[in-house]
Amino acid sequence: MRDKIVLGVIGADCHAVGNKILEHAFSNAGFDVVNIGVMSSQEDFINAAIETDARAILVSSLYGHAEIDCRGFREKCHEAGLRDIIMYIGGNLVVGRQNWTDVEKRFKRMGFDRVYPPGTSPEKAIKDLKRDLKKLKK
Amino acid sequence: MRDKIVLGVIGADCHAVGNKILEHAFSNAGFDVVNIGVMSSQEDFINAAIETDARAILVSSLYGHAEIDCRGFREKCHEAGLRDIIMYIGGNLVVGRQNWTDVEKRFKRMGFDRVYPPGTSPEKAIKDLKRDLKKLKK
Amino acid sequence: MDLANKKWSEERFMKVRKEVLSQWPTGRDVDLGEAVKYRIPDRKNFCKKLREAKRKGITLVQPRAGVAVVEKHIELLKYLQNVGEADLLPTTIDSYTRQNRYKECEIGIKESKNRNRSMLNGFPAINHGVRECRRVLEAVDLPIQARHGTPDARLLAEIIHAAGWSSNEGGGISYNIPYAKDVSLEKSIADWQYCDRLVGLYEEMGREINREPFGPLTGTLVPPSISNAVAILEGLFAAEQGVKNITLGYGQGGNIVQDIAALRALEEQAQEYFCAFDYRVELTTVFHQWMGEFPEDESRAYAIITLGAITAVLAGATKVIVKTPHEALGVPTKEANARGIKATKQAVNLTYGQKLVSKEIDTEVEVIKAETKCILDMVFELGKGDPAIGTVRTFETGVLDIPFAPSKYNAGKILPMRDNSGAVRYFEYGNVPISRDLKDYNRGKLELRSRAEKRSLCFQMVIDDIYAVSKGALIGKLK
Amino acid sequence: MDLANKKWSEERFMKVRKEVLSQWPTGRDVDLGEAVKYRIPDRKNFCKKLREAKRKGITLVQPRAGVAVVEKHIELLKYLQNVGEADLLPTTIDSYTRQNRYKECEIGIKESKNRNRSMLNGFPAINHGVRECRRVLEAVDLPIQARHGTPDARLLAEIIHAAGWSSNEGGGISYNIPYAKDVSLEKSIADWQYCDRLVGLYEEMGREINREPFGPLTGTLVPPSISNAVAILEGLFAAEQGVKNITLGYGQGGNIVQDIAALRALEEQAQEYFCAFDYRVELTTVFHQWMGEFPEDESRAYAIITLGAITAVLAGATKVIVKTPHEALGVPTKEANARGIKATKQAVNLTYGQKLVSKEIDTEVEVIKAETKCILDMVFELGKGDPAIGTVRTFETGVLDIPFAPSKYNAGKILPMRDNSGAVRYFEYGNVPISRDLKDYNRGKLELRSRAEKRSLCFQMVIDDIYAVSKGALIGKLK
Ligand code: B12
Ligand code: B12
Repeated sequence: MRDKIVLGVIGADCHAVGNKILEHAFSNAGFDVVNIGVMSSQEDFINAAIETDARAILVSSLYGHAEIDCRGFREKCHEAGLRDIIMYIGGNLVVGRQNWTDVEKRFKRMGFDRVYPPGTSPEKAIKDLKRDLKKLKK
Repeated sequence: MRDKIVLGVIGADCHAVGNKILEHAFSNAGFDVVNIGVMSSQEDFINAAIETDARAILVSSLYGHAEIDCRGFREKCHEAGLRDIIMYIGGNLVVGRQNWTDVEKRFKRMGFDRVYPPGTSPEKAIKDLKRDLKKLKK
Repeated sequence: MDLANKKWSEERFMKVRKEVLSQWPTGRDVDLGEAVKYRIPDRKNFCKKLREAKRKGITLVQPRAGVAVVEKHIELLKYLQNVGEADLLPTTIDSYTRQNRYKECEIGIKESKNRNRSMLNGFPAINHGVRECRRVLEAVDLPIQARHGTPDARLLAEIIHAAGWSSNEGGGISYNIPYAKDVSLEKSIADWQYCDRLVGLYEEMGREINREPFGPLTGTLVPPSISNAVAILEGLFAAEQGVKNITLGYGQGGNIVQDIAALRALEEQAQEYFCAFDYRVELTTVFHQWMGEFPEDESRAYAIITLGAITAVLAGATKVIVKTPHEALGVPTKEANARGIKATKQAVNLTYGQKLVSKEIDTEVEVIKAETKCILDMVFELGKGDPAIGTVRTFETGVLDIPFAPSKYNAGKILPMRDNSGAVRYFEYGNVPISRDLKDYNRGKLELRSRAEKRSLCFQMVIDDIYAVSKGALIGKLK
Repeated sequence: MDLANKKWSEERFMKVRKEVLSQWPTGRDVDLGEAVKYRIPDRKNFCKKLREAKRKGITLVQPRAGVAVVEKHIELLKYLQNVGEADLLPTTIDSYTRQNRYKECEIGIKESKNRNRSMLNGFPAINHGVRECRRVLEAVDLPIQARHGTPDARLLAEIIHAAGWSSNEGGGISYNIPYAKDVSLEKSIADWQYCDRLVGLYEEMGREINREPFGPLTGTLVPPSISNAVAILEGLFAAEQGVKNITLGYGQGGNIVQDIAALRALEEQAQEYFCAFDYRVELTTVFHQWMGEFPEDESRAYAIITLGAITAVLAGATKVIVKTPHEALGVPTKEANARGIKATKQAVNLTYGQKLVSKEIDTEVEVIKAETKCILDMVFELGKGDPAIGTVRTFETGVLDIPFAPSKYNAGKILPMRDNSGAVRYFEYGNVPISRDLKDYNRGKLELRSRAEKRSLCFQMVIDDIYAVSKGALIGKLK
């Protein structure tokens, strides 16, 4: 059975190109991708994950507002009963160019399992996700 | 009477364009320019200055070897009897991009009265020279 | 449908206006009478600057820039003006404002002040209000334009124009389909009619304001005839509402011949349509440096920026919008922004006065115009002569279709692809009504690439093309 | 005059060779027999790389670089290869070596080691000798070319070729008139015949070596027909001595149309002369990014670098020589050098496959060829059919005249000037025998500028043009 994942771009963010490519790449790699598209709220992600019983949520944020948009996201997942769902985030997460280790730390502290810098290739995340899912299943 | 100055490019340096423009500019500004051209040795400068009874020596060095080429120049002038001749140098004095205050210090220590960074306009040096000559005459 | 490409009556405008100005408290401070009297010096007048540039054959240079806090924004604009030597100033509006989410802007402003760095990706003009926007204009010496991506920009337009900003970017199609997910075109076109009518009113009262539809759309492999068709439609919408000074734009594709041709085709063909409808408008053009993905390496970014600047001049653009060496990574610092402007200015001045005349360019002009006409003919047909109604219907049917756009009102069936010289061609047409012979032309060009790369045309090539520039080439070739 | 464009006899060569190899102790280590046997892998063979690039229509990217100490030089070249992604490597030789002042090189090397920074503006290959030069080649993965400016480069050629460096830049005119003050052309042409004959010998013994006359001359407003005439002459000199693989070059002027035309004219016309003399040579071309004064601002430098890269590709050059963002200030750091390469590579890859065909270019090609022919006809006339003798006589009479050159063997009477589109034209001809109709063409172009600027043509405009690029424009216009 193919693992389900929810994919989307959070907040008021309209960047659609990466999202379309990620859908294509993860589908090709054997995942069952539920793509909620751009401009999705935390609730949109959570509802889709619950409805489809997804194993992971992949959040994109390109436009720089991820810090505001993701606040309390992990907590809301918990509340909704998504206890050990894997959460990744990638894109251009903050406004401007900032020290990457700081940014990563900030988002890990928010509850993301993996945080990807600008320009990450889908292949990298696919590999990571397969590994993380395997671990989880053990 | 027009003040005589000796102009030239020191060492094995062949950069001729700036030299031609400096000649034009200083002549236009009322100086009597003795241009010994590119690839001139310390001796060439000194002989020209003695022969023409010049008030100032204007050295160009573009190619980066000025530190080696100008070693002992002021001392040689002294020995030749050119005791209070004004000495300026300008161009791309050292190899590469270096801290300008260091470079200036180094060349002042070598006995140059004024040291000019890359891209100095002839007008600036003309003003300086007129002022320095006036001081000297007093 | 209520929509029509018809100048709004004063009554309708004023009725809607009341509602608009009450959308956020700062709307109360907008006073049209006072605003018209507010004197704007010539040097801060967008229309005057553009007019002079066009007369002299100069290409003006304009950056993008905006931060959350007014003081910082003023500092930024002054830097771009004084150090960057920009010819025109922008104010990029943040993404919450674009979605009319002013409460989130409040949070963004507050946190930006607390953390002393901008938490917003632009300047929240509505939250700051007329007075503060005016303070920005008074602090600088150049005209200011609002640049954003707002489907409903009515309040924004009210505030910035009242503040004396003499240009507004956007349009009912170009600021919806690439920028929104579920705003209907009926709504966005009507809302932009409002923005245009507002400008028309100002014009009637003696204040010149420039309007600029957003040319590049998704910035990603858009075939020139698609963006030109949209630009011409938005030009018509604006003109109908009384806009007199219009700048139409195009985003660099990368093939020099096609880019020059696209901008020339746009200017000529738009003028033809304006004439046909008897609109008297002053038309200028804007060329956007590469709007797709950038490489992270700054030296490489400079090369793209410069190619864009050079092409802009060769295409005869009235202005060029500048990218920065930080593009791939995030909103640029003011220093990086100034560096982009400087490289652009140097390139513009190096190529000033240079012209390229070539049969290849002429051919591309003809092709682009013919393709554009295929699309526009269908717009008028489906709209029964009304381009606004036609626009809605063509998007519904996928006759107009913008590649990679997020809107659910966009069919998303067409696929573009680069040919072997990097020109953007149609690979899949969806329902875009390109004629047989033009399809053959497109196909022929793509076949050359297929043969050169020894692979048959496929979706992977489209993906390769999307990544290509950021990976260091124009065309996503197999190595 | 002893000089003639005639292949040297083995006897003459060997006699001179003995003397050459004794000019400096490292000369003793040169062993032709051993050198020919020394195996150079294909990837380090200049000729092979150029051949492949020409076949594929690719423009290769080559930097300039050289420092005093071997270890540092290796580090530098590896950096340009690995980080910069250069396609071909250089070794720029220092100015003392260029003047055969090897003792001063010794001082420079010693002090460079002591101070841990290069006191020399290049790599003193002769002082380092064959073994060390070979160590450099073995440390890298690309071909190495010596780039210098040496009127008498005989010992240098012996050492670098023995070390396996498969290309040498220079020529009897181009490495004398712009680079020296009082070296006669008789001597420098003869000395370069030696260098060429050495390459011819290697070719005969089965080792391919590329030769590249230095196209840009003084790098300052050189009319294309002057540099093309010199390039063709040096090509003929080289071919006569048995050189088989020749790269002719041209330095960017800044006007895109003229630059494309100049390189095309050069390649076509050189080929015509080679055919006329029945020389079988493999001809490639090199385009030099702007060789005149640069602005200090790095962003502006990037714009110039990129314009050069783009023009090189549009002109179809086999390789492009790269400037760096540090150009105005001093010999670049390895990082700045790599940045110049990267910008160039991005630009080259963006324009790869793009072509410009235009009547304007064709016209300029015709003009440049016709002007070049005026000059070369006179060279052959004065040389009674011998281009070497003709060269000496034409320089004596100012028929060949290189603007701003330092040599006393150069008349220095001509003055170039930019026309209103930035193309470099003749303003004063001196004795350069351009025909009446071509003079009218030049004059007509300059008159347009005169009218546009409302000033009559004058020397101040030449000065303004010299400064223009570094001040941010192509043409030294009045503001
Ligand atoms: C094209 C583009 C646009 C187009 C988008 C069209 C569309 N609807 O898609 C337009 C012109 C409309 C646009 C608008 C804006 N943009 Co924009 N845009 C870009 C640009 C140039 C390329 C984005 C792109 O398509 N890349 C190609 C795809 C394939 O790559 P990607 O999106 O990065 O996604 C890949 C990876 O990042 C990764 N990835 C992404 N998400 C995730 C998630 C996970 C879990 C993983 C593992 C991987 C991953 O995989 C993807 C596939 O390879 C970037 C700069 C750049 N990157 O060069 C700016 C950029 C993203 N935009 C930016 C901004 C600010 C905006 C605007 C706010 C306004 C503006 N300044 O112009 C508006 C946004 C309005 C809004 N409401 O969202 C900024 C963001 C700044 C920041 N974070 O500091 C950028 C970085 C430009 C900049 N330097 O200022 N933009
Ligand atoms: C054109 C040029 C050449 C031409 C010169 C033709 C000729 N014969 O004149 C050619 C191609 C032949 C050449 C050769 C070389 N060059 Co060169 N060249 C340049 C370049 C691009 C412009 C120089 C120029 O003509 N400027 C225009 C004139 C008007 O300006 P200027 O010379 O700077 O002079 C003005 C001011 O500096 C000032 N000034 C100058 N002297 C003085 C003195 C006083 C007292 C005052 C007040 C003012 C003043 O007033 C002048 C008039 O405005 C510069 C880089 C740059 N500046 O952009 C490199 C540059 C000078 N060259 C350089 C080098 C290293 C060389 C070479 C050794 C080899 C090489 N790497 O290619 C050889 C030199 C061989 C030799 N034996 O000398 C380096 C020097 C590096 C350093 N100092 O660290 C530079 C800086 C390039 C670089 N960044 O590597 N070069």
